[in-house]
Amino acid sequence: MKYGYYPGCSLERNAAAYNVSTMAIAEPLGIEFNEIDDWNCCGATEYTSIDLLAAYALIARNLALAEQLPDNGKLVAPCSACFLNLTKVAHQLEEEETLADKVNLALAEGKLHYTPGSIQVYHLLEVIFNDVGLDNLAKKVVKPLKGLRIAPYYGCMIVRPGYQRTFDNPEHPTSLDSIMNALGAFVVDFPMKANCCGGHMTQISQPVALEMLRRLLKNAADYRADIIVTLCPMCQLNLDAYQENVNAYFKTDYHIPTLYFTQLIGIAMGIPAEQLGIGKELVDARPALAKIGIEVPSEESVPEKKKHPKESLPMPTMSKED
Amino acid sequence: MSSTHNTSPRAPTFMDEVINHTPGDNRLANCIQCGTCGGSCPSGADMEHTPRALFQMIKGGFREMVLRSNTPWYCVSCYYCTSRCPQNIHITDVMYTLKRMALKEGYYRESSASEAPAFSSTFIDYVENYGRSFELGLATRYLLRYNPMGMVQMAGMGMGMLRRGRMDLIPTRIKGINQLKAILGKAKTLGGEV
Amino acid sequence: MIEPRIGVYVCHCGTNIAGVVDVAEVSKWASEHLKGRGVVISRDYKFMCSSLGQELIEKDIKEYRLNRVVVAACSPHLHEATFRTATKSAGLNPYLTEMVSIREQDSWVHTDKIAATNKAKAMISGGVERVRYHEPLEPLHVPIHPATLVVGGGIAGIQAVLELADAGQKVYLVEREPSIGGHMAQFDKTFPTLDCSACILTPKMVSVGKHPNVELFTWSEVTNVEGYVGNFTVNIHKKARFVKEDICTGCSICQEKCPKKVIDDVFEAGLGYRKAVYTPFAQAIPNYPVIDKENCTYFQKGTCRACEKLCPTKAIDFTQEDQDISIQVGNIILATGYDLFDSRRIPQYGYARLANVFTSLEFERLSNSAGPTGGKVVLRDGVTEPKTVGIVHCVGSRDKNYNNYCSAICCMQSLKFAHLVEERTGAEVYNFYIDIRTPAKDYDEFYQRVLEEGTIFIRGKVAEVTDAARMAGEEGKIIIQVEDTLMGKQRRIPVDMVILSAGLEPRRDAKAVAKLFGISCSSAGWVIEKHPKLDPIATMTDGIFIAGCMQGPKDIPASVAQGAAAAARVLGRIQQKEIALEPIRATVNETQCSGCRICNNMCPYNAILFHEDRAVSEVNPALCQGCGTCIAACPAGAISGTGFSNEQVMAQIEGLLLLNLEAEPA
Amino acid sequence: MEEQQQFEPKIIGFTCNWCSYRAADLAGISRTKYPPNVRLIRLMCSGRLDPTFVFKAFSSGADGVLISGCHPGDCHYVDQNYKTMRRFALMEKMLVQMGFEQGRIKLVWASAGEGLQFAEAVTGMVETVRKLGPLDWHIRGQSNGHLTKELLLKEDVV
Repeated sequence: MKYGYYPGCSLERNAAAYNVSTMAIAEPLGIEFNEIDDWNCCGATEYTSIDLLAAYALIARNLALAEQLPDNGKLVAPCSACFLNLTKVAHQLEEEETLADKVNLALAEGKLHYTPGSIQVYHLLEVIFNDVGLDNLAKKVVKPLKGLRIAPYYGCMIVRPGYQRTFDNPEHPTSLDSIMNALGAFVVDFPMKANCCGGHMTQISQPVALEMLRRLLKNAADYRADIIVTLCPMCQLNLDAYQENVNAYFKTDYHIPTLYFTQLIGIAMGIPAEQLGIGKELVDARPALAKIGIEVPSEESVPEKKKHPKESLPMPTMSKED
Repeated sequence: MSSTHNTSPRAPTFMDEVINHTPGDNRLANCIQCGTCGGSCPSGADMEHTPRALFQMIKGGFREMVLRSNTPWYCVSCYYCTSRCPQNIHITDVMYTLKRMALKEGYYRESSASEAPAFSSTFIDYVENYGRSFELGLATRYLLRYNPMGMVQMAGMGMGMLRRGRMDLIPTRIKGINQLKAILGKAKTLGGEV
Repeated sequence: MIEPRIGVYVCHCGTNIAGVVDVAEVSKWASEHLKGRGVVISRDYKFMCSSLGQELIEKDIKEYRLNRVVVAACSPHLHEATFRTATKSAGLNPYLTEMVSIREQDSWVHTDKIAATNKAKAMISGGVERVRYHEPLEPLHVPIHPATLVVGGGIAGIQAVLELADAGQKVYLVEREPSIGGHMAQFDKTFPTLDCSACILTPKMVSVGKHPNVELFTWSEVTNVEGYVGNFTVNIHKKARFVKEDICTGCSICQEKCPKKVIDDVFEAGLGYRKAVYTPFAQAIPNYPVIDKENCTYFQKGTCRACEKLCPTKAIDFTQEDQDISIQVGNIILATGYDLFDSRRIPQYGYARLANVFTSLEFERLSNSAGPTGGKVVLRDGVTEPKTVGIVHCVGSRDKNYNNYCSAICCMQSLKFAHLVEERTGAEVYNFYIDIRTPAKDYDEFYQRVLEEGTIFIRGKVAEVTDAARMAGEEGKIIIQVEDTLMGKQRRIPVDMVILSAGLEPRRDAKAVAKLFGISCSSAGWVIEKHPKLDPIATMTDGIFIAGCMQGPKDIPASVAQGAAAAARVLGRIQQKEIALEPIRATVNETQCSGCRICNNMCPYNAILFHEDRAVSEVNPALCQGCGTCIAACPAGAISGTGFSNEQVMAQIEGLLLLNLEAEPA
Repeated sequence: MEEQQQFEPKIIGFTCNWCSYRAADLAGISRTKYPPNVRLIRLMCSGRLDPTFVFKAFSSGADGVLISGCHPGDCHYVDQNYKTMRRFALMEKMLVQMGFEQGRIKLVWASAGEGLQFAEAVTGMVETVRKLGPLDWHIRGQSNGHLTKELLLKEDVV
């Protein structure tokens, strides 16, 4: 499986752990990444707030460069914000001729051109869930994450709003859940799995941002999660680096490590922790990871299934989904 | 714009303007004021006006009231409103449009989120000069410039990040920075209407 | 061909046509440019379909000795009959009239007045050329079989059945479930009067059950329909009940003794249990049970037979087999009802994830004195009474992500729920709505009453229902997050129970059913009426009528009215004993027929027979439906079709393209 | 080029009585707009469409012919529209061989509920034929039915 690869700025430094772990698992999973040469920042959520066409041109430069790659138009971004920006612009340029023309006018200044419709943008999660597949993943597991209670955290932008495709339910996604199940972990039914981490709100209004993080941490704690697993540098940064600020601000005492899903896949595949950038997180993940292999008492592992009294009424199941 | 709105013969209203500056068929005219957006918004509780209220003001042509509001700046682009809206209005994109308009017309300065644009521009300064961003160095530079107290609060975290090699002090610069500058320069001359 | 003397009549339809098409100009143009084509007189008039308009035509026919009439107005599907009658009463054969639809096909769909006016001219020119080749015809009269088939035993179907049966006519009623009663039988109270649903429905069910003129087929489905208005042949597939209907006394011992308990997804809406041998509810009609093969231990494992052993009258018969019964009817009334929107499709509302989120139908059973809790309004644990309840409106309705339409009944239903909760538990009740819609007799008065009872109304479409507690007071509760749009503030309301007022949807198999009966439904799946306002209970297929929710979401009074209306229409038909059909049929000109037999297997009705002796084909007019496929197929051009002859179509083509004129209209 | 844009094609449309004609009615009732270039002829069934009708339309000056009926499987006369489908394939092939461009003849299925879809199909076809330009049957006649550049470039053609 060959893909064009757009790491994005975060993966260069603060989310380097995400990058190394992705690279570490790619090869054994039969994924070949071809990094866009001299890619530039996607503009995050900031550029569009200032100048629309500049923002779109900024992103389109990456698409134009990706178009030159020999990867049949499949471009992968591990960062949800980058993924959203790329897929959104790719989609809207295809949808609106006038917009595409203007953007190409700008690109021409740099001797570049993007053919609308030539690039499909994928998030890393989508690639591992759909292209690698759970079965192949399970085959590679040598160290099942038995005993770990994991809160799968999708955040936004990857499942919403689904510009080129919707690959998972925007309200109740399950792909990451099933990946973690495949690794042998116990996945808690994390209600806030698709809520927002606050994004750049930390820079705009600390109280607002910290409250949004507190909700997530509280919810994860309520479900007694050992680890929050993420697939976005921004989510990881906020939950990990700002956890202390949350505790300070709200007089709480959360210590929930936040890891990238690629790191946990790596561990399950038996790749040494240091090769997965574990240890770079501010909230130390080692105590939690130490639980791997410890048998969890069964009633512990299924706290949601309380014995119903005999008067109780039947409970509908999600399965009947059409 | 696939919106039938701007085909009408009458003089363009504030709403037409917002619609014409937003890519895609944003369907703003179809709002039924149900409040799904305001209810779904993770930062909705802190907004001066809920998105729904803002849309009604837009329809009413209350330009200043809208562009002074902190609402667009408190949008975290989580797209809950957009994917839940029963009228399929592209609310998040409309928020971006309102930010751009507020900046252009200087109203943001009166908004209680007046620092937000400063953050955005600090951010894009880097992007335009290096082709890459580095949110942490950025955060520090931004905080030093606009919010030294915040810097103090952040110090502990900053050290932690530095120690773990997760924080740059200078961003990497892309090779094609001049090419990028040329592209962005041109783009800025092409005007806001899409 | 006798010299055509044609009258052209251009309708203004108020401003509907005149607002876009210059009718005066069109009529003037027709009299000038089509004079050479036989147009003797051309007029425009405000409402051609009005009695004055019709008299105008009749007067002209006599005065100007017209022998052809062209009316440029609305769609022939609306007023062809009207103008044919007018022509007839002036002593002219009604089939010498031609309608040109310059409203539906011109003024209503175009904005450019000049282009629209020119198009109207071309269309009239086409009509004039066509009408020249019209020939006087006599309608075909087919006898109406007096029996009627009603499909669906809900309140709409029941009403239709009783109207027909009480009028002394034979009715067959086919119901898919083991008992008639439909959704109404699941309810406890009905809005706005709050009278007990069972009390008003069961008497009707009983009279259906014992009516001498009604033949009831439950646990059955229609699998095939052939023929046409007046004479349909219908095949009914009757699933084996494994209970001898003639012996069973309905003592229900079998149900008590059956060891196999199953969740009842149909009548109890998944909130209660039934046995493998069951009648859906106590007052079921017919009251003898069915054995559901998929769940019966004997059918699955080959042992048990408890019911058989314990049945006092030995009515259980495991050897029973499905039957196919063929019946003859003259008319069919469809009343197959609706399905409830599946709330699982909106995960953020928590249904099937959060135990105490209920659907409206679940709550109907919960509040029903004959339901699983005996009418006690309690949480999913079966014992705890809720202290606060949130009722969510518009679940799956008025939402482009699910269904665009308003489901019409949810507002009143939610108000009813609010009242019932208040009455049964004294709990604090919240209603979350976008708009309160109470537009019928005594409906808004009921809203007033619920307001007085203290229900809290919050205007806002609920954003999400979650158990993720955020602050004190939310722990252990379900939180409804919503914007109170009248305050412009985001609110989180912690409650014990949530009721989702789920919308109404067409039956999952609506399209298949429509196809089976040769009618069409909208892309959503609601059946399309003959006319949305003037003929809501008829369909485009003659002899097939509709009633109740299958035509669109509606409440009980409206469903009853439609059932009765459909029955009245059918009774009228039966009384006339026969019906006049369009005389559109194909005929073979034997002298031209080469006997190639190409046409023979073109006909879906096997109406074309081949005479070996004379080596020619012949069309049986009784079987022919007039589609004209054989005409198009005949290489010798030996087959001609009344009403749509080659001459007529060819002439219309020339007319539409104004070949009949020297010059194009200015 | 400009003249091309000003060219208003004439299109003859054949509909069946049960689905597509009622789709046209519905388009009217719901005031769905489409260009006035199409003039409809009602048949009882699209199966009634005699191929000679199509040739007649072209030879009488139509620039395009639209054929519409019930969706396959929904035919009011059981399955006659399948015959239409086959006939259409033949006609199209034949016309192309005669030098007609693709798109001058179009088959559209429209149920009685699809007023919007019908209007969109008409709009689409008008645009296609507008781009193709006039049919100019008589000119084709001169060139044995085959359209040549020279002929198209003639003043009197465009």
